Amino acid sequence: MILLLSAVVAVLFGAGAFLVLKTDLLRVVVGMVLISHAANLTLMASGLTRGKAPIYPLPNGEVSDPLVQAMTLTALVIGFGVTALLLGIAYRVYETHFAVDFDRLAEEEARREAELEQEEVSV
Amino acid sequence: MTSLLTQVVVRLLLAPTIVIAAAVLAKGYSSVGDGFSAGVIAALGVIAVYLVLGAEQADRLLPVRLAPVGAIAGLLITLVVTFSSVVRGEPLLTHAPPPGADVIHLGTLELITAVAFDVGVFLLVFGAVVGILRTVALARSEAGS
Amino acid sequence: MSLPARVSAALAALAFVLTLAGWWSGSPGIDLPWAPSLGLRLSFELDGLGVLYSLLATGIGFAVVLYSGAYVPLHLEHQQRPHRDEVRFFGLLLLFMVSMVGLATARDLILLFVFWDLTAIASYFLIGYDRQEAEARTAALMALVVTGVTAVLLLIGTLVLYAEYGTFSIPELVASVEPGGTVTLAATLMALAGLAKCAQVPFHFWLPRAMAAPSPVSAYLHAAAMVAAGVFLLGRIYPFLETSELLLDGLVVVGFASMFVGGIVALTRDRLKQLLAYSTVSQYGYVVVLYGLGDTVGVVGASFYVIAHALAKSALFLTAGAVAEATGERRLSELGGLRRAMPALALGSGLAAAGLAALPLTIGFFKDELFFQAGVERSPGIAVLTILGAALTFAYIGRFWIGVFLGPTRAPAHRVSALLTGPVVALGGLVLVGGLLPEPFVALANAAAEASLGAAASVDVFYHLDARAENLMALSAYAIGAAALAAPRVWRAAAETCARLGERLGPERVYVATIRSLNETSDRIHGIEVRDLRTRIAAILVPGGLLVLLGLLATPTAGAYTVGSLDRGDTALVLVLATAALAAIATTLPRQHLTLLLVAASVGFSLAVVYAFLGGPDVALVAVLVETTLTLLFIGVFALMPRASLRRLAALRTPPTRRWRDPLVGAAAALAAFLVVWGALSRPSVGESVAEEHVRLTPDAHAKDVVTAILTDFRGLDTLGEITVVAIAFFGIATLLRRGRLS
Amino acid sequence: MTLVLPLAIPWFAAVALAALDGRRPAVGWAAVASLAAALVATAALAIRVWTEGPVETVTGGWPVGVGITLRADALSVLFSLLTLAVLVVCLAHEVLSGIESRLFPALVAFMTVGLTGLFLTGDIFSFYVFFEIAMVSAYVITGYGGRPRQISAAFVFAVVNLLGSFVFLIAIAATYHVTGSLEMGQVAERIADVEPSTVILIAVTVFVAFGVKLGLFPFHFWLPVVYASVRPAVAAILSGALANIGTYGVLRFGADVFPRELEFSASALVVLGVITILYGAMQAMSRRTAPEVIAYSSIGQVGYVLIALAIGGPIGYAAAVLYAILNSLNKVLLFLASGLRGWLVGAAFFVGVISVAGIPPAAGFFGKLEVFRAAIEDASVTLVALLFLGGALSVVYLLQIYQHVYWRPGGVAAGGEASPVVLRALTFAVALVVLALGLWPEPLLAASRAAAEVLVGGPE
Repeated sequence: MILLLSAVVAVLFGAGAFLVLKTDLLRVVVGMVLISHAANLTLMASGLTRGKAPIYPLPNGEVSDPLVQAMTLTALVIGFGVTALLLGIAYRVYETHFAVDFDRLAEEEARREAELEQEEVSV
Repeated sequence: MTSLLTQVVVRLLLAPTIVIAAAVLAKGYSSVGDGFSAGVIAALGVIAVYLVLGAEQADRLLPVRLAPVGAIAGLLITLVVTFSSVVRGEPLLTHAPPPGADVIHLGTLELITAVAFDVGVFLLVFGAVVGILRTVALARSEAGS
Repeated sequence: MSLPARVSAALAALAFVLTLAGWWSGSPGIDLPWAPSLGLRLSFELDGLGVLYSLLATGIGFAVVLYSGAYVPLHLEHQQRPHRDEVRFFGLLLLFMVSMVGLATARDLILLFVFWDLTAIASYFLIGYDRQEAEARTAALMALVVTGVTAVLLLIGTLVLYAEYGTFSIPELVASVEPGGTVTLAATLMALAGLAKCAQVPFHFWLPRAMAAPSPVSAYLHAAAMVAAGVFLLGRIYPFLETSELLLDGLVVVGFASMFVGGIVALTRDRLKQLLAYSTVSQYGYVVVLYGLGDTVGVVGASFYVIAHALAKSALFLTAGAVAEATGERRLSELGGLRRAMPALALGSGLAAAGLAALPLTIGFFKDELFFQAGVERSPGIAVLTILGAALTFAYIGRFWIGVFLGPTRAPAHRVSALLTGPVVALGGLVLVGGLLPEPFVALANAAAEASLGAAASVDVFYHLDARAENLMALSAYAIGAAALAAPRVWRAAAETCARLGERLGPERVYVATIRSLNETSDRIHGIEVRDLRTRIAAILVPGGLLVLLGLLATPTAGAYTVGSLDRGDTALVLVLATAALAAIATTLPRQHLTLLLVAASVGFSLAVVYAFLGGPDVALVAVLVETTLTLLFIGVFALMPRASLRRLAALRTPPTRRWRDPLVGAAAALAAFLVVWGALSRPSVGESVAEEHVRLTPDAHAKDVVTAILTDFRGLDTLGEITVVAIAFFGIATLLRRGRLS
Repeated sequence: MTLVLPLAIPWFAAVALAALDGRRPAVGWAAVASLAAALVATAALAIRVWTEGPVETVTGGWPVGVGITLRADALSVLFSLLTLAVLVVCLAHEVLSGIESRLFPALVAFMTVGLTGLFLTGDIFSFYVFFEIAMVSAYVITGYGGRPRQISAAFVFAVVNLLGSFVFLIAIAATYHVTGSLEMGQVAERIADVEPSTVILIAVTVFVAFGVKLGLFPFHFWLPVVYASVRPAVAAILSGALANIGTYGVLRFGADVFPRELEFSASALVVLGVITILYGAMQAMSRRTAPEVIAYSSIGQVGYVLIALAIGGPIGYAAAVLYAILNSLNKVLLFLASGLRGWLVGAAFFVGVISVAGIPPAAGFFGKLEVFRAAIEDASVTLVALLFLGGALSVVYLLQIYQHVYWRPGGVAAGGEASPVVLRALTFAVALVVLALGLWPEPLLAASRAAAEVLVGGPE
């Protein structure tokens, strides 16, 4: 189970990383969602005990680690907030550049720098 | 666009959604769910109305303009609960009543400050989620005009 | 004179008088705690060395301020600059003066360093006073880079001593240093800083450039401030220097090298201030040689030399400035015969030149006498070198004065303010006084040497009318110098070649080439960064992964990983996990955004099921809700963008260069994540989880669901933080999309 | 009470400000006042910590580990004080130059909550939560000017830092798994018993997360675009306040939680630090605008902190703390000055220049002094030589840009209308503070020494 959970975390992280490398900003956002899934799953998997839900009256046998659940919940919500914000920024990028791809942004950046470097550094 | 049936169903569904949300909120302390889930469930109900009826109608039908107020009020309530214990000279986030003391029950609802805390969470999440989606919707109509 | 000039003059005069008074009354100095954590003290004392340099800084400073009172308004007028710029000039000059006095009297090495750099800053602004001129900017930068960077060596030397002896206090260090590697290292570093500041070879190149400064600044800089600070430092750290013979010999070598380089180049310069600047390089070469030769004579000689040089050199620079103001000419080849138009100036600067050339009846005679004496005491070879050096001085300074004041008149001079000639005459007069009544000056030099040597020094100077070695050496120096003056054709070509060679291969070339290549390299690597890195997230993933790998390689991993157990009850969980993994892989495939979104959502929903299986119904519920809301939000944003844009975006092809790179980087990131997560999960906890406490205490929190109890009570602060994040996200989206309107 | 106030004041203020229109000067000043109140509260806390030792409380009065521990020690109060002071100045600067967005003051207040919280928390997960509060506010603040370049900068900034955050989250999960606790003290105690091979991977992960935040080479590339394209006050906030997360993080986690791993990887850190210094300097060398030079310079400056941290011990830690603090002050001064025109602005900028270059009498000198002292005590000749080289390069590039902007006829600062006097006065006041701390460094030296004592586990 340990190996399997780690492998799934790795797949989530890898797929997310792959998407984050794309030039399409919307894909990048989806990639970030996957990476946040990887982190959340790691949190859940890092529980020290596994078992039934920890709700009183306590069931017989082991209960699952409530602390990692609480942390995962918090992380989920935070992940929700930042993803929403990231989407908002991505949309603003579209609004201001009429483009949502990194390559275009990189070109603009390079052009700007080239303009600046026309000037000699004289002191 | 959307059929009359969907419009009616959406309106009808809103009430039970809110009830479910309230139940999740109230029972959070003894079973699955908490203020956050309740807030999102309630927000989803509102969003459904939005999706079906469109922003303008929904604005007319529901008091969603108040979403930001709800969000701010929710955060404020939670903050007050968190820090009020400090004024009493206890560490922050010390809930009342203290461990071991009796809890006043109002039906199944327990009157403890933790519940107030959760109500704050609920209000904030509800307000913020509705607010976010509404901002996106309004940005669209503003961009269109 | 304008108000700032008057105020500055008054302050300089006051400071001069106070220094004298302090010296006579034997003022006890100041000693206050400054930064006890580092053992730093604000500790000042007017010892001999301090008195000497303070008197120079304030006395020469006074003359320079008076002169500037007339010079600066003219200068500003030429440059069509507003009169208020005068305030800055005098302010900086005063700062310069204060930092010199501070430097001279500081008893704590850090304090000394602070003033050391302050003199550099003051001179930076003064050299760059005419900042609209490229030459001044380059010169200022060069001066600060050379002296500022080498100053760090002084700091390092100081810290090396501190590491060994645990104090920054100069008297304490002097009392406790013992000859050895540490002290030699520290002293070498400090001496390098000093040599750079007093423009010794190979750091000398900044000084002639610094002539871009207005003339009074040059006068001050050379005679009493910045450059003098360099030799002051040698005097101050002499107790450390003398622990190593080798180091002292090094000083002798550097000193002679500077003496000859400076002297030869000075012979070839046409611009007055350039000639004088190289002369300064050469003159401080004498001082460095004297410190290197050491012993009482050497050290007293060094201090005496500084006085004599300060008086003469400041007068000569002020002369150059006055000549330029009167005639508009700055070149020797364009000048001549000014003795007729400016007799007072000719007299004053004649005395100063005579002093530098060490003619009898001037203070300069004694400076050379001590120099010769120290040389003779060392070895015949050194003695010969001293004669040659003195002869060079005689020649170039003679060339200067004769060229300006004798011969036919080339450039007509108009009248200049008495303030431009007065200080020159006064300083020239002092050169003469020193030649007739050397006692007070020698007393000052003795006192200064006492501070350096840590023992009483009582060198005396008289005119000896006999054939002792010093007198003969002086005579031969005059003779060689006069011969050189009389027959310039003999040496001109050789000297020019030397100077040109220096320009071609010298350290200035190295400096300029270094700066240029630094800037070019910078442009080049910046181009790479902008083109290939700026927006590339891979630039984080790859090094991050590499670091993880490095961490893995650095530690033994045997037995660090366990597979874990699987039992029959886990089948369903395994299936859902597999679904999540497959769905995650599938997200890399679709072109259409909507498809992508749905596949991504299915990852989220499968994970929600996973959470439920792992015993977390609360988490599962929230995961489902979050996933739903996010999906709706994504759809909302997609709806905001025109179809055409989305379609174009979907049609974007990964460039072939990246077709292999992206999956590889993704795989590397996955591998790194895998290693970290598997590594951690394989380890059982070393302690009992605090979660057991949570379970136990939940009834105390009046709750039944432990997770909710943690969220609202035990770790309620996290929840408060979490909803704050959600609120900020809302406010943020409102800020971005609707300029902050919330409703 | 003293411990809670610095957190409660900005939190309530942020919520209240969210309801108001921040473009109105009165609201802006109210925000400044509330942050100033938080600063006063933090100062009170700091005095108590310095005189009586660390202050600690657990939420809900639960046992340590069950509730969240809030702890103020000499390290955390120093960083809180600095950060709050920076935020007050930057917000005042922005209020004076006219806030463009309704929610800007609220967002700055939220960022304050996040920063104060993460300095004062003694719990690694709570650290993450506060860290996110600060970062999320920062993403919005970055894009707040609304110019295209700022928006794309905000996006890159957000993506890169989120990546860092998630990596950090994974590290927290791993830490909890191997120690069973989230409370820093317990974690530090227990982690000593965990196999080094596991902990090193966790430590590396944490380091990567903070490296991204710090803009350490090779995680730096997002930083120059962001710093150089946002408004000056925003750049000052990001580099002077937010970047403290990175330095505080590596100090707290490196020296406090993972001391064994820190020692183990010291030489790797020194190498990274040196590369960072040289790379930052080489990039800064020929940049033509002041913000770009400062941005690259701030990449390089972090290298010094890293090296001092790697050297460790009381001297190394004190140097790291001191350098981090001075660096943040310098960057605030330089960024604020870079956006202004007119008389005295050049002087203020120059003070920043010499402070970064470590030239007295600016305060930065003592940072350089301490770093050199640490390196010399470490008896590493190569390191001293490299630090010397880095310092020399910084002198060149800083003066080049100073002259390029302020001296050259036709330089950016030569023309144009002068900025409002109040803005210049505020910036000049910051410059005076930098000078004053250079002339009287004792408070800073003592505070950084006390902070270092916390890290070496000195008198608690």
